[in-house]
Amino acid sequence: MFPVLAFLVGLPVLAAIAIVLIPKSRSELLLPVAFGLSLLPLAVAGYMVWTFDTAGGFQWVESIIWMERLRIGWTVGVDGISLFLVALTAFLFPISILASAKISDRLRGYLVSLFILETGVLGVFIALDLVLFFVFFEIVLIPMFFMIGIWGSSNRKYAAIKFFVYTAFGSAFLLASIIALAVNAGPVLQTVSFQWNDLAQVPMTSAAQTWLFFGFAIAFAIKVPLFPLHTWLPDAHTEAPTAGSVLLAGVLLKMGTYGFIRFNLTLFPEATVKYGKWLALVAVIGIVYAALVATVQPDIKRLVAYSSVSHLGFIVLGTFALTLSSVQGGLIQMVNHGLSTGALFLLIGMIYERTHTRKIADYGGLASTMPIFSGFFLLAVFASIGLPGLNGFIGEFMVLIGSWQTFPVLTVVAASGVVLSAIYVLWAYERVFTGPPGKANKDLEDLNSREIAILVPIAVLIVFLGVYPKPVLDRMENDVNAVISRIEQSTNYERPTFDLEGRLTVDVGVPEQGESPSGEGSE
Amino acid sequence: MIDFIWLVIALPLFGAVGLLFFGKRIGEPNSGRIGSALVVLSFFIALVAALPAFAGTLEPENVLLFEWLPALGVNVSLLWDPLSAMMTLIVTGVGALIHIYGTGYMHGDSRFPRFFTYLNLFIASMLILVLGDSFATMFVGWELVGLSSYLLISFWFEKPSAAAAGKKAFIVNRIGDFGFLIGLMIIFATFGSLSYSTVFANANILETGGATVTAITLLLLVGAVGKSAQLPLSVWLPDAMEGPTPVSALIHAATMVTAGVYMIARSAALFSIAPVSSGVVATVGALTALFAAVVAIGQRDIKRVLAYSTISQLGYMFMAVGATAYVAGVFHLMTHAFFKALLFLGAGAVIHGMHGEQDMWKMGGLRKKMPITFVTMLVAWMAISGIPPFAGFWSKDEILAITYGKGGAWVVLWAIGIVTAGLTAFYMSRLMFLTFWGKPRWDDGLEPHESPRSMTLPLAVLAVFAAGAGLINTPFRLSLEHFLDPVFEVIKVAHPPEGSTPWILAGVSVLVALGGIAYAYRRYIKRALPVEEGPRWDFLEEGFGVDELYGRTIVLPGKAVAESAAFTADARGIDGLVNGVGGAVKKLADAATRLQTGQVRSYGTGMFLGTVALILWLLVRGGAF
Amino acid sequence: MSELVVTAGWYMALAALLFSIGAIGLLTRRNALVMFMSIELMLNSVNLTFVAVGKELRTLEGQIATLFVIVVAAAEVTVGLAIIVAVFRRRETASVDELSEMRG
Amino acid sequence: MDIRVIIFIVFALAAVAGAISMVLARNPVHSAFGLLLTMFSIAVFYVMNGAHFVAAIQIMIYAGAVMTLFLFVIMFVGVDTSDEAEEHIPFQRPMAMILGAGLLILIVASGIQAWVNSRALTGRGSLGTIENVSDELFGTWLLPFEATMFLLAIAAVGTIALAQFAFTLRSTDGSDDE
Repeated sequence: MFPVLAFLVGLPVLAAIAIVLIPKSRSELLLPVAFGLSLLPLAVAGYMVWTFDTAGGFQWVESIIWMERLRIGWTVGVDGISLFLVALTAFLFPISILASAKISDRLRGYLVSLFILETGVLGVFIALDLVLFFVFFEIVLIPMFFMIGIWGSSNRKYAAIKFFVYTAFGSAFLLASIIALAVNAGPVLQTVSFQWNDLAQVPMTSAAQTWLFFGFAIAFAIKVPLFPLHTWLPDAHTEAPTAGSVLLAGVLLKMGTYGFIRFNLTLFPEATVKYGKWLALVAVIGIVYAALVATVQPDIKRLVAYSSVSHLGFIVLGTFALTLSSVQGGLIQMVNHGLSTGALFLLIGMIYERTHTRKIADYGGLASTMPIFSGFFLLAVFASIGLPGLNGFIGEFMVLIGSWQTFPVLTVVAASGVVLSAIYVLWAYERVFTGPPGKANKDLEDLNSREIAILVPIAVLIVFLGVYPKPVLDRMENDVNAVISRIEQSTNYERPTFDLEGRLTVDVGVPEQGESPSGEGSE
Repeated sequence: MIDFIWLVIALPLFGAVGLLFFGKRIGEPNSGRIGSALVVLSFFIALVAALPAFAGTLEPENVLLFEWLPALGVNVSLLWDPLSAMMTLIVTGVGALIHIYGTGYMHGDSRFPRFFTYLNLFIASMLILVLGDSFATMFVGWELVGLSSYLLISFWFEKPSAAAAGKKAFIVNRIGDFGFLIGLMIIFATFGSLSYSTVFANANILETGGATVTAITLLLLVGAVGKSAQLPLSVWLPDAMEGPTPVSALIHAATMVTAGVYMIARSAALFSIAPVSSGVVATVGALTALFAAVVAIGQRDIKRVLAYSTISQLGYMFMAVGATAYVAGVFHLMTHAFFKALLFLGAGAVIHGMHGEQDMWKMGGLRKKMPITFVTMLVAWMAISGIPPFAGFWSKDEILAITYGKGGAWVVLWAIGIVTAGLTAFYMSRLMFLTFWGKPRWDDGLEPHESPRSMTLPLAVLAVFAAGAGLINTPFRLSLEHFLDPVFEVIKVAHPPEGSTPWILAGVSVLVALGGIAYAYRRYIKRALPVEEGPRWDFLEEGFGVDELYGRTIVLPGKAVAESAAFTADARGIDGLVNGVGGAVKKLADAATRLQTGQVRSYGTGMFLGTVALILWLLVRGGAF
Repeated sequence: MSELVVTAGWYMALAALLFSIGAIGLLTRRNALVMFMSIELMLNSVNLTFVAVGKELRTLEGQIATLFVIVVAAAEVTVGLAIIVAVFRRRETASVDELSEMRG
Repeated sequence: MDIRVIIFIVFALAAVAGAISMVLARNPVHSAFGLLLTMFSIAVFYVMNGAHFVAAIQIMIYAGAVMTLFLFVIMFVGVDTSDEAEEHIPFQRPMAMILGAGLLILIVASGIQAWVNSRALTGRGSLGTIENVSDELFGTWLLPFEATMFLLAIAAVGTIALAQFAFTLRSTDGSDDE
């Protein structure tokens, strides 16, 4: 079988090499070539989405053990949980490259960083070997560090170092936990193994689960980021170049939420059931707190950054609520947040190129001078606050409806985020776009065709996923079900049932929640 | 059989999308015409689909369009029953008229096509709201009409007040949606489904008056209160008048704001077994009706009078559905849609004719300048004041009669209703007298003129309905009730008391209304115009300072909390801690660099020190000492 | 009274003494050349133990090790002295105390 | 008394004397001669232990080549005794003394310890003739031997490079940071 995933991850590396090989005298070719090459992984990802078997399970699995004694190797695969994160990654990179047309300083290095970043992110989402996962997890740090540190704005060094140290701090916990996990499972497996498949079958004592659960959780919580570990994000976002912000919000943060589902939920079911509520609590605090903080931010990029923290809280809440709808909602919210927040950062980048300011107070009345821009902005803004018909609603709605049964109080508090998000977003929109245009903003040019071309694909997806999310949800459903079923099998946790279940006289029309439809759940 | 009903939504949606992209190219008159034509078309499709309902042979039918959220069992599917049919007809019918009116009213606006984009979007959203067959789709429509409302209120966004009003409307609505959303969570947790058919068919399993159903209905009420601008979330509607007048007529009078009533009527199966919630609904309605009617008296802006009047009338509807008189509530919803749309459009015509003047104290004597507007307004005035046989009389009296008929504490609500009826007659008369009678008080050089045909035609049509629509549900002939029978067949709907009581009650309310009109006549026509100025009137004009109260008690403290969170807790607290840790590490490192003297012999000393220590340790460990 | 015989222990004691003297020299002298000589002395003392113990254990490996040490020491001296010369050319001194740019 | 004891005592005294004089001598040339004396003594010990080849190498490489190199560099650098006048790193000398003494005691202690605890091994004992040593060196230890070739080559290249760079750097940077 053709190694699709190796090909997918290898393509950006090849692209980076190709970029290096372009002679200095032909540097005008850099961007077009990079853009063209970045479409290749997208094509592969598109093929994967198209041919993905909705029955679920890992597909396109490749497994080559490299160190037999430690069972470390190239083991990769994609299931319904990672499929759309892979697709989102492949989708956002061409867009980021297009959005970088104004970068002139060390463009070659910039593009190489982007491609290495893409390899790292794709690798994180497909790795089924914990060491491999960790390697990719760390690879991502380096290009991002340079993107913020070299191509960022005024306070970039501080932000880059903060970003790096924060995440490296989390990674230390991750590495220690991975090793402890493998060693701990050694006696049962009769060998040390870093294979996800092996480890997922090993029963663990609750003490071990607790320690490892929190070890993984700290690393992922920093990446997500969860309150109170979030302060690197606003700085990183504010200082990063546009593409950096887009990718940071779009895919890098998802590595944390993905990690929660892939590792915490699957490997430590007992601890998940026991301690999930604490993470949900932190997530909900984050939702409200970050929304409040966002309200009064004077810098538009910081505002969006805080809104990210708030939105990601929903994902984590849904993940630990452990119902089909909530986990699935969290998962699709990852994609949706990537699109809508990505679009917002792109838009902010475009206006920054024109005005060279990010201060909300410096804007005003842009809707009259830049109608197309404001139209796109409005779309992205409403997608991000979860307006039905746009993608943001799907995830938020599923998470909230699904989480109520597990965490009623937390969910109510989380739902107040719906109000708060409307407040900060619309207030910012009001200050930036409405009113009479100020002197400085009178002669701004509206978006040119390149910029529109960047935004249209995102806008189309935003609307499409909002109206017809079924293709996406179908591909996720069985694997999400499998994750929850695993937890049910290995702990005394049971999916909440409905108050009136069994007494209803009219069919409810919901797929049976107790069992996974395809029987995928168990081995 | 009625699969084609999706066209009703699709046509205006198509219009919205098409006009969004090509509106500018299509240009001024045509984009309006296309927008209007699509809504007219969708009205006629709805009419065809509703024919069986008129014949009484309509079986409620679900039309599945596509699956939406399988995990929640939510589909995009439509429910076509008499209630949704009636709402669809009102929305598309009144909507079509207002579209046509808009082509005249918005003439010359630089963003003329965009206006129709938004209007079409609104119609589509409102139809999703009323046609959806589950709470989820209703919620979708619910939010989407909020979006259209936001876009249309702040249509003239260069005006800071308009932009602020749009934002306020959306946010206040979202507060209501918050309650609605939690209601949905409980519904799903209880029934495992959000679709009407499952929920309502199983509602009887729930304990009557039990905690679950009470919680669900109260939370739904929060949503309804937000959307229908009832107390305490009424503050957004008067500000919403910043939008163009057709918008006020369509969204903030005839259709969107009645969504709350529709929702409660739709959820009748739940509300009818939650007596506490129903009581709350009725009380909220009655208090809002009275409050808004009082405030309306103090308004100088013609549109704000109507805005408060709308709030007040919505209060009546809440009273009705709270009294489990769902048919009466929906009936009043319908008549109100006609006469209030008419009033707004008339007011719009006046404003249009007065070149944007909205202050009634600067009008007067307009009846000769705008005869058509005047006559149609006259009809609406009679209708809202409850003078038989105009539409408002029948619907309002049915509500009052039912409320009275329930006895007990409900009589208090009835009394409030009667007082409100008198106040309504008074402030509407005040509006009419100040605008159309008396001497002209226009600004110099103003030449009021009658509006173009495109504006007067909808006025005339609406006037016909405002006059006659009440006849569909009179004590003599309960057509509407029979029409809606299939919807409420399993629910105990309250009816007016039997015998002569209703006639006496009707007499009382007519008398009160006439009294209101008479007092207004004396105050504003017979004598010299009174001076309505001073702090008390200002207080009244500001709606008893509710806005300011919220500003002081919620907005400002909220902002202070947010600021302390952002600039103290986050920047200094959490980030301070983070940077503190970083700083401490750096200090430690600085201290450690002191050891790095650069003197190679010092390093040597350290090395040998280590060697000695190591050997010592090994020896001790080896048991040498 | 037993006959006095030179055993490996004697050599080791001597080597220890030489090693310590070398260490003291390394720490007290600041002339880079003398420090180098001290290092050579220490290396030699270790070589002595290799050879002596190798004889005691009846193996040639001690001698082989000594040969390697000599080779490495020769290489080290070459490079080290070249560095001293290079430094001296710039700084006109062979005192290591003057060379403290790497202090923190 | 065994002649070997006498030889040992004589040359041990010579070695220690050479070492101490190397450390104490102000003049680096004297130090070098002290070291030379020690190396000769050690070569004698090699012979006493049957390591004839190593002894020869010791004389040729150390006493010959290395010490010559040292003297050559001393001549180049110049005999500078002034900077040895006072110690300015605090406690450096006492520390050095204590450490030297401590090292001596501990090494001896551990030597005794090892001697007492280990049992004697019987190896392939043979004389360190050139033949024997080369058998071993080119047999068992061929690979490390080859590796030293790289080491020496690198050292040679490094030395040449240092000599080169020292000239180029001198012309560009004359600053004195001290």
